[in-house]
Amino acid sequence: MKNEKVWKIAMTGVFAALSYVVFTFLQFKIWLPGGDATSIHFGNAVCVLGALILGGVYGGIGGAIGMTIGDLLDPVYVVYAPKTFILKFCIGLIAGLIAHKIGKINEQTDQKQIFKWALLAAIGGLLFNVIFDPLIGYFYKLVLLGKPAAEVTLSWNVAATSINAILSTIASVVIYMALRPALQKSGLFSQVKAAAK
Amino acid sequence: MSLKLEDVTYTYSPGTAYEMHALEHINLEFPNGQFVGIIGHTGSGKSTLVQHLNGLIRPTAGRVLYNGEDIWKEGYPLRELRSHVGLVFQYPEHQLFETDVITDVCFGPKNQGLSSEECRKRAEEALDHVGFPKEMYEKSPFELSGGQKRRVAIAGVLAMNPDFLVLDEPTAGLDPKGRDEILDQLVLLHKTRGISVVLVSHSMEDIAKYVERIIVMNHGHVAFDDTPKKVFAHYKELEKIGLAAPQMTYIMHALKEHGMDVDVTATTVEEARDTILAALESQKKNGKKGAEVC
Amino acid sequence: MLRDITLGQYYPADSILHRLDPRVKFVGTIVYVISLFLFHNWGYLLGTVFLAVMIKLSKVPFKFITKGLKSIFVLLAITMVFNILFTPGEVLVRIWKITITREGVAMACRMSVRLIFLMIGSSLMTLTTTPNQLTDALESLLGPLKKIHVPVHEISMMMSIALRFIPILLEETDKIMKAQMARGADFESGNIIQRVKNMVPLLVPLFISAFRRANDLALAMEARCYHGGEGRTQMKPLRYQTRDYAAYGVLMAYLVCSIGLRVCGL
Amino acid sequence: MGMIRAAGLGYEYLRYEEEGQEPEVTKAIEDVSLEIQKGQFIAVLGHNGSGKSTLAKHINALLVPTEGTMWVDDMKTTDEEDVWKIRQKAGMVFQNPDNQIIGNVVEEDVGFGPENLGVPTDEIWKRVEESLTATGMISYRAHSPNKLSGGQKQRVAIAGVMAMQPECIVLDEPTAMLDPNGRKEVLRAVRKLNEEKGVTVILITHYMEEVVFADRVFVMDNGKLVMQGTPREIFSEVEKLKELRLDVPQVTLLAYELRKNGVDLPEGILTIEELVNALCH
Ligand SMILES: Nc1ncnc2c1ncn2[C@@H]1O[C@H](COP(=O)(O)OP(=O)(O)OP(=O)(O)O)[C@@H](O)[C@H]1O
Ligand SMILES: Nc1ncnc2c1ncn2[C@@H]1O[C@H](COP(=O)(O)OP(=O)(O)OP(=O)(O)O)[C@@H](O)[C@H]1O
Ligand SMILES: [Mg+2]
Ligand SMILES: [Mg+2]
Repeated sequence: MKNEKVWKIAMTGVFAALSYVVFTFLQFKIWLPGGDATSIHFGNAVCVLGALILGGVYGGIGGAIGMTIGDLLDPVYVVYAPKTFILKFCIGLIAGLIAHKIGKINEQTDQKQIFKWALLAAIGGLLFNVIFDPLIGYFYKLVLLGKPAAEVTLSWNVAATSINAILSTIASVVIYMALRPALQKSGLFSQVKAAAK
Repeated sequence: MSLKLEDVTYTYSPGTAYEMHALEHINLEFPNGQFVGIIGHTGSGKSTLVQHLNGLIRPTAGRVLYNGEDIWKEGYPLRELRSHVGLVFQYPEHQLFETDVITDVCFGPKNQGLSSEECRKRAEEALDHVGFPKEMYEKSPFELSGGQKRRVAIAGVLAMNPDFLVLDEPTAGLDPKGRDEILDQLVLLHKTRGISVVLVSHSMEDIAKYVERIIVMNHGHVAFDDTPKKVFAHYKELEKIGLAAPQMTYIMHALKEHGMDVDVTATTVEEARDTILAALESQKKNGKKGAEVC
Repeated sequence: MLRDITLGQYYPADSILHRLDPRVKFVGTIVYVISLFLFHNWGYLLGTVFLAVMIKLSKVPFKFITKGLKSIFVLLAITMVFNILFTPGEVLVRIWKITITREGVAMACRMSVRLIFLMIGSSLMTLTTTPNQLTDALESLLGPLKKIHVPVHEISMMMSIALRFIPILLEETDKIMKAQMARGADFESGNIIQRVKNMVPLLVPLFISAFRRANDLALAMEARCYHGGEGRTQMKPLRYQTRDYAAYGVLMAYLVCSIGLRVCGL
Repeated sequence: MGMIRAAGLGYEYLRYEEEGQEPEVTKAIEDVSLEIQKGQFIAVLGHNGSGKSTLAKHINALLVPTEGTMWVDDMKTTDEEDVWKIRQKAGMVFQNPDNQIIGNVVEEDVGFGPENLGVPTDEIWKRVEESLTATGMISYRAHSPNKLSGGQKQRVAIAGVMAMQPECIVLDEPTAMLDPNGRKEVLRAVRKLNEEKGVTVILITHYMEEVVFADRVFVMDNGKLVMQGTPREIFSEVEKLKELRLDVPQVTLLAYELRKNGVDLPEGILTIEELVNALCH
C-alpha cells in the first residue's frame, strides 16, 4: 500500500459503518428502566475491538463515529452526540494504548500473551466507561431532567453500564481471539497492523 | 418426499413506504430426485423463493409443506428441516469463519448434535464429494483460492447430509473450468447420492446443459415451469422478461430460417452438433448441396 | 427493509427549511437549545411560537415530528414523577409520607416541556437535513479546528464513507446470519455468554468482509486520485444565499429576545 | 509507440504472517512484456489467480513492479512525481460495484475524481453531466447508489472514471457480479466509450462472449502472458484454451466440434452469423 493515509481513512470509515451495524443489529433487548443507554448492546465492545485491530486512534475514531451517527440519526439522542463521540473515542484510545503501546499485541505470537493483553485492554477501556459514562450522563441529566431524576437514573445507569462492561469485555476478547487468526490468514493482518503503529 | 409451496406470497417491509411484493401466489412442487433450475431477471424473487424452502423466511401468506407437513405450524423442528434442505447462498465463501477447513465444514453437523467423530466423517465425505484435496484439510479457509473456498462452503452444507440441495448462483466469479468442475460435481452427487438439486443460475447455457426442469420467475410470479426444451421454445417471451435462450437455440433458429433441416429444440453444443451433422447428412443423401438449400 | 433503508428520518419535501443551508439549521438548533435553558416562564411562549412557525414552514406532517416522542415517554414519566416528589418547597398536598410541592409541579412541567421542545427542535433538523448535508455542515463549521490539527476533513470523509456503507453492511449481516442459520446456527437461545459465543460465526465473516471492502475502497479512492483534503475542489461547496443570511438574522433576533426575557426575569 | 508498455514486468506479494518469520512470497506476475496502442480495445483472459488483477493494478500505479518497467504514455510508474498524472490518464473500474462508489448520491460520486484533481466547480458539473450522459445514467443523477441495480452501479463507477477524462480505462471483471442484462448494459457503455470517444479499454473478464469484440486478447496463465492475438486467432486454439482452464464462446465450440466431425468450416468462427453463413454457403 503506497498511500497509508487513504487506506486509513477508508478502513476507519468502513469500520465506523461496521460499528453502527453491530450496535443496531446486535442488541439484546434487555431494557432496564430509564430508557436510554441501558439496553445491552455491543457498541462499546466494538470500540475495544477497533482499538485492538486498528490501534487506539483509528479504532477509537471508527467506533466513535459509528456510535455518533447512531445518535445523530435519532432525535432522542442528538444532544448526546458530543458526549458519545468523546467517550467512545477515549475507550478506544485507552484500550489501544494498553494493547499496542504497552502490550505490543501485534508482535506477540503466544496465544496466552495475546489473550492477556486483549483482556487487559478491554478491561482498561471499559473501566473508563463505567466511571465516565454515568458521570457525564449525570451532568447531562442534571441539566435536562432536573436533579431528582438525574440522581435516580444515575444508579440505574451505573448498574447497566457495569453489566454492559462485563459483557463487552467478554464479547470483545472472545471475538478478537477468533478474528485474529482469520485476519492473519486472509492477508489482512499485515495491513491493519500498519494502522495500529 | 417432497417440498411444496402452496399459494406463497412474500412481502418485504409490509405496511411501509418501501413495501415490496417479492413473491405473489406461488404454487410449486419439488419432488424428490429432480434436478431443477430456476432462472429469472434480477429482482424477480429467486433468492426470496429459495429462502422459503428451508424456512429462513416465513411466507406472508400461504404454506410451505415438507413431506406434507406445514413447516410453520407450532412446534415444527425448523432446525431439523434445515438439515434436510441444504441452502448454499450466493458467494458462500463469505460465511467461512473457522480456523481450518475441516472444522468449518464440521460446523453444520456439529449443530445437528452429532459426535465429533461422526462430524469429522461427514465432513471428510462432503469435502471428498466436492473434490477438495485431503492435504489441505488443515489449511485456513482464508488462505484458499476463490474456487477452493467455494467448494469448502458447499461442502459445509453437504456435510449436513441434506436430501435437497439448493444453490443460489454457485458459480458466480469463477473461471470457466472452475464453473464446469462445480456443476459436474453436482451432477455426480445427484446421480450417486440421489440428492435433489435446485440450481439458481443466470447462465442459460449451464441451465440447458444440466437441469431436467426449469422454473422461470418474472416479477414474483412463475412464468414457465417445464422441461428445458419446452421452456426455451418460448425464447421470444423469455427475451421480453429480460432473459434469453442459450446461444444454441439462436443458432438452430437461424439455420432453420436458412432452410437447414435442424431440430430447433437443441440447446447444448452436443445436441446442436448432432442435429447439424444429421441435417448435413440428409442433405447429402438427397443429392443437394448445402448452398442450394440456403 | 434493509436494501431500501433511508438512514435517519429525513422527510423529503420542498420547504424553506429544507432549502436552508445545513449550517444554518445546525446553528439554529443549537440556538434553540440554548434558548430553552434561558427561559423561565413567559419565555416558553416565545419558544412555542418559534417552534410552531418552524414546524409550519417545514411542511413535515406533525405526526412525523411527534413519532420520536414515544421513545422518550419513559424518560418523561420519570422526570415528572421525581421532580414532583422530590423538589422541596411550599407544600400543596400531603398524602401519608408523600408531599407534592408547588415548586415541584412547576419544575416538572418546565422540565417536561423543555424535553419535549428539545426533541421536536432537533427532530426538525434531522427531518429536513440529510445525513450527508449534516456531515458537510459539520466539516464546514468545525473547519477552524484544523488550525489546532484536528483532522476535520478526514473525519468528515470517514463519516460519509460510514453512511455509504451502513446499508451495505446491514444487508451483509442479514445474509451471513441466514447463511449460518441454514447451517444450523442458532442466534436466538442460550444465556448471554452462550449468545456471545454464537455470534462468532456471524461476526468473523462480517469483519473480514468489511475489511476486504475497505481495502477495495481504498484502492478505488486512490485510483481516483484521492490524496486527502489539500488541493481538493468541491462540487457542491456550501455557499450562503440571501435566505441563509435572513435566517441568521431571525435567529439572532430570537436569541436576543430570549436573553432579554431572561434578563427581565420573566 | 504504444500508450502502455511493459517490459519484463514482475511482481511479488509478500505476506508476513508472524513477526520475524520469513515472509511468504507469491509471484503474481512474471516477465510480462506487452504493448497497447491508443484507442485499442483489449481483453485479458486467465484463470482465477493467474495475475490479471495484479497486472491491471500496475497500469495505474496502484502497484509498482518489483521487476521490469511499466510505462504509461512514456511515464514510468515508478516515478513518484508522475503518479497522479498516470492515475488521471488510466482510470480503473473494479469488480465489486459496491466497494468503489464513494459518494452517497450518484452525481456526487461521479464528481469525486474531478474534485480530487482540483477541477473548478463549474467544470466539475459539466464533466459530471457529460459522463453520466455517456453511460446512460443521467436520469439517476440524484439517486442514492444503494437503490441501483448492479449494472447501474457499475455504469456509475465507469462514469466516475470518465469524469477524470482518462485516455485509458482498465476494467477488472466489471461484469463478474452482474446478471446478463447488467452485463449487457456495462459492455454497451464500455464499447461506446471506446468507439465514440476513442478511449483505450482494457477489459478483464471470465466471459468469453465479451471478448469477441476486442481488437486484441491477452491470455494469462500462472503470472505469465502465454498467448496474445486477435480473438479469432486466440479462439481457434480450443484445446490450448481448455488446458489453460478457459473456454471459447459456444458458437466457436460448436464450429470446432463440427470440424472435428469432418464438416468443412473455417477456423475461429466467433458469431452466429459467421457460423450460419459458413454452413449455408
Ligand atoms: N432484504 C430485503 N429488503 C427489501 N427488499 C428486498 C430484500 N431482499 C430482496 N428484496 C426485493 O425483493 C425482490 C426480489 O428479490 P430477490 O433477491 O429474491 O431477487 P433475485 O431474483 O434473487 O435477484 P438476483 O438475480 O439479483 O439475485 C427485489 O425487488 C428486491 O429488491
Ligand atoms: N494482496 C495479496 N497478497 C498476497 N497474495 C496475493 C494478493 N493479491 C493476490 N495475490 C496472489 O497473487 C496471485 C495473482 O492474483 P490476481 O488477483 O492478480 O489474480 P486474478 O487473475 O485477478 O484472479 P481472479 O480471476 O480470481 O480475479 C494469486 O496467486 C493470488 O493468490
Ligand atoms: Mg438472488
Ligand atoms: Mg482478479
